[in-house]
Amino acid sequence: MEEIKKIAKELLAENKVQLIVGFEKGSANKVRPAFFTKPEEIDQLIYNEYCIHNIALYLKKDICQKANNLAIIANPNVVRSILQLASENQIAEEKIKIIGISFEGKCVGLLDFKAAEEFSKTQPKGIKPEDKALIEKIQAMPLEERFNYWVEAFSPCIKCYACRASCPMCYCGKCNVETNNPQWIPVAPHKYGNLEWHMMRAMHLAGRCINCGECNRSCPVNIPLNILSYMLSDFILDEFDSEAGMNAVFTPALSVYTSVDKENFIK
Amino acid sequence: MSEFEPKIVAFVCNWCTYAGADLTGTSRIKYSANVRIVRFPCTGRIDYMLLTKAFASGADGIIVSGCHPNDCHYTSGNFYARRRWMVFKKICDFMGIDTRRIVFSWVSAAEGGKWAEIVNSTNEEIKKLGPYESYHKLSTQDILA
Amino acid sequence: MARIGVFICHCGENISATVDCPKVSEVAAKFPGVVYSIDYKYMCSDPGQSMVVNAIKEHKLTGVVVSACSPRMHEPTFRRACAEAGLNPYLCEMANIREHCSWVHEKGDKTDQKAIDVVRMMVEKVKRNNALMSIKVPVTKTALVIGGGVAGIQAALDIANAGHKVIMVERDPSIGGHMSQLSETFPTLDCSQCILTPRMVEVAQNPNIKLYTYAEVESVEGFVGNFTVKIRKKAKSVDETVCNGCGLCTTKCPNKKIPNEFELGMGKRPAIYVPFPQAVPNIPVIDKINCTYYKTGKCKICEKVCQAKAIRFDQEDEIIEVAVGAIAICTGFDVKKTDFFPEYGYGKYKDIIDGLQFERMASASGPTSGEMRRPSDGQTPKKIVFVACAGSRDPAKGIEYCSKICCMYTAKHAMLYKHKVHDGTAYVFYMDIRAAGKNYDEFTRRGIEEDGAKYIRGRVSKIYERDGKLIVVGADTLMNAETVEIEADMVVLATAGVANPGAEELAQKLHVSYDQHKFFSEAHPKLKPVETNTAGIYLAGACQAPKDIPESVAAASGVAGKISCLFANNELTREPLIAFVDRTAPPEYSSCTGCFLCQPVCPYNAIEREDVKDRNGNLIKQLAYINPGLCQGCGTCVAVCKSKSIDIDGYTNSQMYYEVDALLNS
Amino acid sequence: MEIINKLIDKSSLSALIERLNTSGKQVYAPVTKNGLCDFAKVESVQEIDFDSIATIQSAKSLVFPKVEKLLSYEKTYDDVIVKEVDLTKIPEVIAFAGRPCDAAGFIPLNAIFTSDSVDQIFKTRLDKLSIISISCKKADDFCFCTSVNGSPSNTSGSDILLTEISETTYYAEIITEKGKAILDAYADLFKDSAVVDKTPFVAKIDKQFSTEIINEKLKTLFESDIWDHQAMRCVGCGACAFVCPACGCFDIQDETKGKDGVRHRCWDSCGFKIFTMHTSGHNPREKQAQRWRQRIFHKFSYQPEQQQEFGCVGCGRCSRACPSDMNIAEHLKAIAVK
Repeated sequence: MEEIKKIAKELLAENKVQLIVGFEKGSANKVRPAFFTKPEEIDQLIYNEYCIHNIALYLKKDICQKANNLAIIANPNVVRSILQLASENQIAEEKIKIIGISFEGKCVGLLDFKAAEEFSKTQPKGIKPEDKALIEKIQAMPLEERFNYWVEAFSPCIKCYACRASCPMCYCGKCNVETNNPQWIPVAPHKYGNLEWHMMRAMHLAGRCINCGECNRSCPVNIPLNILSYMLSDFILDEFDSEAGMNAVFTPALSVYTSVDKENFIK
Repeated sequence: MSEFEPKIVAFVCNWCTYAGADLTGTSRIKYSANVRIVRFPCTGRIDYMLLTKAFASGADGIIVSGCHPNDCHYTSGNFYARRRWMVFKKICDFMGIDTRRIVFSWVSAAEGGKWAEIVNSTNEEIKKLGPYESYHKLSTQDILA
Repeated sequence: MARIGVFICHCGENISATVDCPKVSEVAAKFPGVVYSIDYKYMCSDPGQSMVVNAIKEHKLTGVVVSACSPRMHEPTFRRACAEAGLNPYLCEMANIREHCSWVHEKGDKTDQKAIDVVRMMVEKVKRNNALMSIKVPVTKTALVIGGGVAGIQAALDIANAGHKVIMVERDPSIGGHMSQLSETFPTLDCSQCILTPRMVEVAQNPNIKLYTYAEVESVEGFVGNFTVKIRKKAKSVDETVCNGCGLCTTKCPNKKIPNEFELGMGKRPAIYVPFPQAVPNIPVIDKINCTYYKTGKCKICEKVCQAKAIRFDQEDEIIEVAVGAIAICTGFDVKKTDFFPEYGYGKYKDIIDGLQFERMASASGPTSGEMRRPSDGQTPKKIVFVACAGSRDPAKGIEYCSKICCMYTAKHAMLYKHKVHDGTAYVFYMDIRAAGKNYDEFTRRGIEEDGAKYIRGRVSKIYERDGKLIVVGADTLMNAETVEIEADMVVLATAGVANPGAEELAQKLHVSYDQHKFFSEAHPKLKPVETNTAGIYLAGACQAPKDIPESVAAASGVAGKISCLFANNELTREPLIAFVDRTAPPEYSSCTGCFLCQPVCPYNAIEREDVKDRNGNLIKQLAYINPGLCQGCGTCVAVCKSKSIDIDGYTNSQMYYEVDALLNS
Repeated sequence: MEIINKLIDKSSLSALIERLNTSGKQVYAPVTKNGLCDFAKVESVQEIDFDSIATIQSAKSLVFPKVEKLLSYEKTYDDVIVKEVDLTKIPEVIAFAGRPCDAAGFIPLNAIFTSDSVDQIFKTRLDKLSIISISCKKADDFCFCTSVNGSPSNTSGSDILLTEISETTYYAEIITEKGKAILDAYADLFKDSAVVDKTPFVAKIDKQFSTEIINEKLKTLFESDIWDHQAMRCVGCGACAFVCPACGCFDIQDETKGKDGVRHRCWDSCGFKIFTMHTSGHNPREKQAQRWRQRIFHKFSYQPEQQQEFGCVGCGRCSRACPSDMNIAEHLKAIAVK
């Protein structure tokens, strides 16, 4: 904690960055993302086990886009997001300083992309046992039951798009659901519109999701959205040996192929 | 009541399967009339969202077909498509969408006979499965009275 | 509002015997947007086409659906008819009710219904067709030939003789390539240099060919018909315009102990040198790394002796920019060196040489003046072993492919040896004899039957030295895999042909694809063997895969033919069915996010990065830009684009969506 | 109408719910499922969660559902046949056991839908809705009703307000004619009562600012940098608007299946970038800060000016739902002292 503050303060004091993205105390017992531009503000900076928001999200928002250089307090999820964003041409290494923090909360200092890659590989994966259990439970259901499970699971969805808004990988200026000629995805939050929306989103994150679980955390109606991506990430790792968020130069699984990809399902 | 006649949509590439289906015609090989063919330049162009759209539009079964590996007119479109289908099939399975109703195949411009077989076997399979009511119902319940 | 005309063809009875055409026409007339619908016996006939033309004019049609045979058959016909009537040809679609309907289904309601559905789907599609203009691209009628081996020479001469300009770039100081190193050539045993050097001279003298030797391609930009190429002309330290090729400098150079690359290390050369006597151009270059002056600042003997005053120690590399319309890649191949093989001593035995070295040894102009003398002591080898497939067809350690030329040249080597050392014995270890080619099998048979080469079918497991002899241990698989041990004086390994070092780098500069062995990839293995996936860039010779001389020359002439066809037009006309990225007003400029995940999926490298800048030149956004000169219209990028920022004319998202949507309406 | 004071035993609620159901009315009440408390259709009192401070979503979906059919149509060869929604099919609904802030929320919502032209579908739904609320015994850090003219036992908006005054008894205020109709129908379940001071029985919520001050401050703050500052961490989702009882913005979507089509009304949010996006690509509210400013101005300046209602009831749902902890009360307080 003190180390993080020290690094952050120095970066601002020595004018190495204009902005630091981190956390501060929030309302009630919450923490919240916060932005620091002066060394004296760093006293407000906190980092604890509740700081799970994937603040890499803000790298694509106005505040960070305006800054010429910035630093970010980065747990492994944030680091992986940054690497993935970099691989998708969304963030330049020279603009960003990464203050790395392990899942246990240990500060590992400033990371360049190379060090971030190493760090990312040493850190455990985000999938929680209960998520795995839920995936297996769903996979064990008969077809019709699985379908009904998801239709029901999505039925509280109000299409507030908090899942999209808080996902660092959902940086499209114009989301597919906003494309209206043709209107691929029904906008209405009825059962069909919800199913198509969440399926489309899972497909768009396939091979790119770094499994931070932010979609699930942000969802005001607690839909287990994260397991869609988790399941696909697992599959893609198994089938294609491809994993997002590990390298700053990376082509996601669906933009490459190998001549030996499985085709036992093709007649 | 008359026998259930499935509605099958085939998404095919222009260079192999569409030409293969042309050959089926010139060879006068008969197959089920339940299939409707949609022509694309390449399997690489086929958007997975069109597949769910087809189900929503009343299809009971879908055939997606293109050039065999290494035969792609554009060299690699079918390879990207193959991966996309794998992932799409996985997510469909997981979400309870009936992937028995989606048949992927490679049919070359020389395989007129194979095209007829693919259509006929798909037709038989879908007849056994019956109409895809759960998806049709889901996709129309908020639109049709 | 759409005003669509539907034209149902009976195709004589081909369609009407099975499909109730009048009924289809009647139903189609009631589709929303259809203002005219008619059926007719032969739509493709003159009167049929006139019906289309007249209906377009009379009913002010905005789109046409011809429901007849396959569009692969008559789409051009009806598009022309539309154009004749003043309707954009791309506002015409065909509904296939013959090959996909009447010919494959029984007569009945189901078949009629299918025909109706297919027409409806195409009506919905054509409503959303865009009027398109075919794409015209100007053509610069100059070709760039990269590599001056036999393939490059052939391609350059053929293109030049067709009346087009050619720029040839060769990395070495002379053109000629590997063929100039060869002694004799199979299956005729004529002298390689005798047939090659006249062609080299022809290149130098052809007024249409501009030759840059000791030069490399630095960068390539642009697209078919319009490439801009930067060439790095390496400093020769000799003024080519002044040098008369007298060669005095090369004889006076005090530093003569440099291993000669042309002789594959078996001979020596001075620091200022021409690679071989028949070099084209006959201009020496100074090897800066070994030159005494460049190393110590003292010497300059060459400068003193040069009467033409051609030595330029201060010469620097020069970058030349040229505009070309087509590029032929003829960069050739390399062979694996003997130090690749641990079981054969990692190159530590001097008397184990590779095939190319043997060529030099057998060459009259070579280091031994064509006499068989082994490198270690200059003795004539009395027993010689040739090992075929040294590295080739060896997925475990070497290379899985067959290097193709080794069977033939090994037979040739055995014969050449026997012609020169009459009392010697030549053994050949081989896996299979692959001699498929005109007069090839006859040639190898001659080697065995007339010249007495001893062929042993089996592989060599080990070679080691004992008492000044090379012990070759192998198995004879035709003799129950008995172990064979031969005490040889010299061993020649037919090492695998591999891609040229630098091939990968060149491929990246040219944006052409290459295989896992770094050989350049052809656009289609059967139907486009000399094209690459990048329009306007072609392949000839062994840069594509190991090839012999006739194959390389044939491919080179093929390339020249392709390029001449391209240059026969002042501009290229292309189907406008290509992909494009959307554009909107600032501040978005486009819905494209610049993630460039579309870039790797494009088989044609048609997707470029476009910088959107403000008035002060600051970068606002990076967008994908699809080069219309390169896009071939596969549409893979369209399906990959998450924000639906890419669309493709002819198969737009809207067209395909509503075509599928129309399914339900029956 | 003058408020009628009654008592009702807790034990009678069961009968009330059952009898409301049998009379053909649909009863919606807070129900906790999978750890999530929201309004759901109930048939017995056991299903109801009386303990939650507030449901995740407000009760507004009872009159303004997240998606609703406005009309349907059929395309013919050269015409479109429009079919209006049958208003007589809209059911009678009871919103039961919601909070006073839920009830209060219908007032600004009603203003949006009926102040100039009257939205018949909305009006019919609201007319057929009766609201039986329960005063709040507890509040959390996000509640701020007292700062926006409400209170934990506020009667406005409710037809009947229940306040728990003992282990066994609710004090029932019958506020409107609709409330009286319920009382009359189930008079046997109610007992007479004197006026009861509710204060000791409800939560204490400190007043942090006043709507008047906010309204006054906003007059000078349009160009202020406070919006940039406050909206910095806003992620731009619509969670706040969608859980808000007073947010009434909607999007119109036509959906078709072949020749049949339907016009849907779905919730929309001024927090979305696309909300004001023009076809040209120009966006008058380009930055998230401008969208956040719009949200506050609409609720505390435009709506009071045009419809004489503040668009906020202090339920705190937006703050609870926000993925980045945008706390509206905290931000309003900052505006009040600016």
